[in-house]
Amino acid sequence: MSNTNKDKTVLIIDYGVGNLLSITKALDYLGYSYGVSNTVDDIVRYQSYILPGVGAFGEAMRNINLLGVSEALCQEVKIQKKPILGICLGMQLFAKSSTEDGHHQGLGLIEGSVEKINPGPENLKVPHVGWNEIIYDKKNPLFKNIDKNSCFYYDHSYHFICDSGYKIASCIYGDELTVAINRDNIYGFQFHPEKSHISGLKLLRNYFNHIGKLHA
Amino acid sequence: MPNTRPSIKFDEHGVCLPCNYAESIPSIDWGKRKEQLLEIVASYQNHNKSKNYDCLIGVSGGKDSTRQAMYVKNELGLRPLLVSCVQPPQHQTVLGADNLSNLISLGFDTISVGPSPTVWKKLMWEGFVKHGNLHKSTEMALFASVPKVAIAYQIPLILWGENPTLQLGDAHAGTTWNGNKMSAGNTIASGPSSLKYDGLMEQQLYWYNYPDSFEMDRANIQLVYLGYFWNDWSKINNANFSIAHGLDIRVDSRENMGSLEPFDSLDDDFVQINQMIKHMKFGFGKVTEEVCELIRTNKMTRVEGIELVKKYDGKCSERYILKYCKYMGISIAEFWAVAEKYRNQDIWVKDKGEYHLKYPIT
Amino acid sequence: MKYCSRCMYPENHPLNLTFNQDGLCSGCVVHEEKDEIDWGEKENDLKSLLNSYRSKSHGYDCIVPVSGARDSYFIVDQIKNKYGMNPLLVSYNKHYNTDIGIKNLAYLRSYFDCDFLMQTVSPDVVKNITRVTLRDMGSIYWHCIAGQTVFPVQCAVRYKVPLIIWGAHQGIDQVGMFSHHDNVEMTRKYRKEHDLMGFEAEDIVDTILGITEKDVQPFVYPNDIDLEKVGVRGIYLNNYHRWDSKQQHENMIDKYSYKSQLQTRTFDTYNDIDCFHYSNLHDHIKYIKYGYGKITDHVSREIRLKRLSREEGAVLVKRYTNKKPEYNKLFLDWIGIKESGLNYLLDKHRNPTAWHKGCDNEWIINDSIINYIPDGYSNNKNIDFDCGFRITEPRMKTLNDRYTLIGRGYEDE
Amino acid sequence: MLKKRIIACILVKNGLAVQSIGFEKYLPIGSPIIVAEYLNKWGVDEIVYLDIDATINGREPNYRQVESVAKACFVPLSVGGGIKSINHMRDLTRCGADKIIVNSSLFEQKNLLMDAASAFGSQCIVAAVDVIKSDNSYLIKSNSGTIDREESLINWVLNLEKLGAGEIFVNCIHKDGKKTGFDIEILKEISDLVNVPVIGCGGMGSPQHVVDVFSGTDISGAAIGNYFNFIEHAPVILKSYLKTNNIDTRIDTEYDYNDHPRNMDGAIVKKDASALYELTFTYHEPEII
Repeated sequence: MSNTNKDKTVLIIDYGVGNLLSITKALDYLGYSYGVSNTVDDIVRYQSYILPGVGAFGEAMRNINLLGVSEALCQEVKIQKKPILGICLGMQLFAKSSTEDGHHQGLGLIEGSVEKINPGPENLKVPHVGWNEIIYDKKNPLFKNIDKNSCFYYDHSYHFICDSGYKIASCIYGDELTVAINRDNIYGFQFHPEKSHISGLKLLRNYFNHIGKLHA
Repeated sequence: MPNTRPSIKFDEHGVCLPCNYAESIPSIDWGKRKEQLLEIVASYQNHNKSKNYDCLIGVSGGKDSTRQAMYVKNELGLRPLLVSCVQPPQHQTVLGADNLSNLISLGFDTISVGPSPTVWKKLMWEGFVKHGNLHKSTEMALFASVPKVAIAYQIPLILWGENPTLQLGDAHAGTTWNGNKMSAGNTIASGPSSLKYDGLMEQQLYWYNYPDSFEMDRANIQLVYLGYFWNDWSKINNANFSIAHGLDIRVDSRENMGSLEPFDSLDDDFVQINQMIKHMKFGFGKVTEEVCELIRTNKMTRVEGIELVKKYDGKCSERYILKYCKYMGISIAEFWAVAEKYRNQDIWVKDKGEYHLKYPIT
Repeated sequence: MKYCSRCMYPENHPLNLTFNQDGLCSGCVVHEEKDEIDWGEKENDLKSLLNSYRSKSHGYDCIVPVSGARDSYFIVDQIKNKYGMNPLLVSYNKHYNTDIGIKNLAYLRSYFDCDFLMQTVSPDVVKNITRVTLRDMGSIYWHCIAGQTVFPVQCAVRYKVPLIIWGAHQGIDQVGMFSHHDNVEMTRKYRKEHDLMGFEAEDIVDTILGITEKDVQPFVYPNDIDLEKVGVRGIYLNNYHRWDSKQQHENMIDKYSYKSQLQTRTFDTYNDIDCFHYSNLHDHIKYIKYGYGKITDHVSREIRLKRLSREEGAVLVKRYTNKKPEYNKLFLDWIGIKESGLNYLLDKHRNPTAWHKGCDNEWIINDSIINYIPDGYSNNKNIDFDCGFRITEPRMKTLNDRYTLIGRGYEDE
Repeated sequence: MLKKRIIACILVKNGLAVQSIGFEKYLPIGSPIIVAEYLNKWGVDEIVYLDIDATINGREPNYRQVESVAKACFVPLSVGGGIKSINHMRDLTRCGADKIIVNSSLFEQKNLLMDAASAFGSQCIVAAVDVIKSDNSYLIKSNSGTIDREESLINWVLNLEKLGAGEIFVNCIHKDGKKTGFDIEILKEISDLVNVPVIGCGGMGSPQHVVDVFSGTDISGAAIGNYFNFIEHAPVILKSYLKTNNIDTRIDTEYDYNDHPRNMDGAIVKKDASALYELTFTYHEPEII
């Protein structure tokens, strides 16, 4: 990654958890340039972020705190209003707290908490693994050209509980789960758009078009 | 040109349409016409679903199609797909194959369409027996195969060379560039069913059935006659151009060919026979047509023309007839029995065992 | 190098091989099915499949790709005469046509009496593409294979004839990629990986040699939507018929005067005689790349069909593998490349599984099946193991020794 | 609604994608990367890459190949074969594996599954078990069918769930490559037993077999190996057949075979002449994302 034009590109925050290759190759496919880093310098320099994540909440927050980047990241996002996209665990980290394996503090970017999926009376299998249809507001530009029956890929045991004002999409798995959130410049997807084939790539394209317009 | 030519029209002064057209040529603004042509070409590109070809050209590899293809590629800057309806191997001539090969080597992608040999032969026989025309079915395939391919490839624009009306006096096609009335021409309009063939199924006639106008419209097919836009389109110009680009021509006498020039219908040795039968039917043949064009373009006097017509018109070497008989599997006697049925007794008289025209041109 | 314990194939076969515990290659294992399958039952499967594609009123029942060799006569004879289908015959003009191939094709059209379509791509474009494929894959044959495998599919889409009928699936016949029971069909995936060496038409657009997207369109596979809308399927006859190319060709010689011809680098006088280079330069290139040639394919085939012993096969491999290819000059003149240039380009594609460099920078073959010929066989000049491939009387005494792009192909008596 | 998953298996032996028949006969398909590229294009829901001779040859996973395969797929990729440690798993994750499949090493290292689940989360760990039916009882084998295991199948599977497996992948050796359909009996028993998703593998020979297994059991995904190599668009044609049989799978491709007539086996047959003719006047340009 060259040092030029970094402000035009997105920074993938590498905090030692998860499969960065899935994200980078999706961005390669769509033709976006990106950086991968975990330093405060880079966080300040880049103009938008992707917070990926697969794994356990506790370990993820521990890694982020060890890297000492959470403060800088929250600063850039909250004050500078730089767009950030959290994917799967990355989205859950936006919450204030999680009950996964005990109790953990999150980044607190969005009021909410992360709790285990309730198997309910149907005795649903947990984790929620596989392709599930998505319910969203047709007018939301993020879902442009995405059919209403489109499916996205999920792989999670915990889910995000927040004010319905932040919810932009949900899916039915026993209860209605919040699977996409947005507050100002903060976006989160519980599913993996980078693993959701055509619909996922379209969604990422829409996301970049959207933030591109908002921050032009 | 005599009034026996089917669908010819003369004006109040007794001058035929092609002669009138020939006289009007000097006053045409050719630059403007070329612009018009490019506009037409451009206007069909939004219906064109091909990722590489701009248009189709029906070719045989002969003098006209060679020049046409080169004009479209080099002068218009287009990338055409050539479509060549080829005779079955037994019917095809070596010259025809070589010339198509030569044309392709000048830098063109080509689709050769070869309809079933047996059906081809059977239809040709029906045409000969029922209409005294060996090429009725052949022409159907020649003209139908190009729009068939155009529809299949979703390439709407077909560029033909000459408007048959302007060059030959056929009034159907009109006097514009627009060739969409082509199927109304007398041979093709009737379709293969007019041959009243026996024992052939519809599915064997795929390449003979000209698409109907409904289908042509749905596919947005547009036929354009390049001759309308082109000031130096003529047989002799085309021949000189093409010979200079590798065209191989007949080595045979005028007497044998029934033709003044050795560069026509190189892909088909039975054309000479057809011209001979035409001569028997209407009293004029290939040479009459050739001298007419020369006279119109002031390259020959009427007197010289008449001399040539008397000498060569309707002539055909026994060799070609033999070849045809062999192809058809008939004897020479059988051939003449059919051919003589088409001699128009109103215009021919038999004298000392030989036929003469009652009213030769003077 | 590991070799199959029955046929002559080495483990670096470009279509890949697996070996079982007995050292038998997957090609031989799958070949054994030929003697176990109830072919009558298979034929019934084929008949019911063909019946479901018959046109009721108009149009073609199927597309059959043809050339002037390679079982074309046999396939058309089966489909048209035995099963009564109405096929549209289609052919990609490979440019390197021999006289005998042009004639075989012309007579095929005449004998079998079907409608026929041929695509000829502009020689300028074909030459330019071949420059790229020589450089990038060491192949003079990419355009032929790409054209042969795509023009029928394009025709299926364009003329809305969903069924394409091919002869033998090379993956089954050579290396046992599939069982005959898999009834494997044509896929774009197989074409890309095995026919096109991983390079699709879109991949050979080249700014240095000036190949545009438009140039490569004749080689581009129809898109998935078009394939689906029409429902294009390509089936292989060798899944339904006990495939024996030699016997099939001999039937065609007897029935329809199919013409055979002696070849330089193999004893097979039937296959690929329509091309000046397939069994010459193209085969020599295969040797340069993998250390073995067509002769190994043909010997392996005949061993599996029990017409040759392994030892006899090895002698034949030795006899033909290093024969100098003929007609190279035709190709070099056609494309405008010097012999030194050709060798330079080809050396880039020598496969390290087959070749290494010696101390004088010369190429040395790592191993060859020839090294394993038992004593007493290799020197026995009296043994002639040609398997009885026949050479027919040519229609004409002299054959044209130049490429024929388009030829009449018919000879008046 | 959560969709049933159609999972494609790429079995890799000696770096080569192969067909497997009964865990003993292997036929060479070709490059796993090209297989993955097309499975992805053909809209499978998940790709399982199993290196079947890594363990028996004492090899580590082929990281470079996994990375190339991962680059070809935009659906989840699960990787198994030769994985013996958390480090192997971490390296595979870095190479683009979304989920890790463990099997043989679980018999030797009793803590491996638990450690893996806590390091990567249960959702990332798939426990696979190779089952063979013999005299009406089900036995476990490991190391690509070369070692017989003593453990009772039911206890073993319950144990896998307890130790943190996020999914259980059941491969039936006696069905492998047989084209006679899935072993519905054992797949039903296992999926009724555990509360994590179960994937059934082995025996797919026609689209109807997938209908049968989803109708007869509660498994979450059907894993298919050989069959997807046989015909063009195989997964799409399968999914459209499932749809007509009211089994809900994700269909995301621009082509779906929904308006094609089919024969008794679920294979597509020719459309009627007028439908084909109408296509003459239509045009379909694939969407560019």
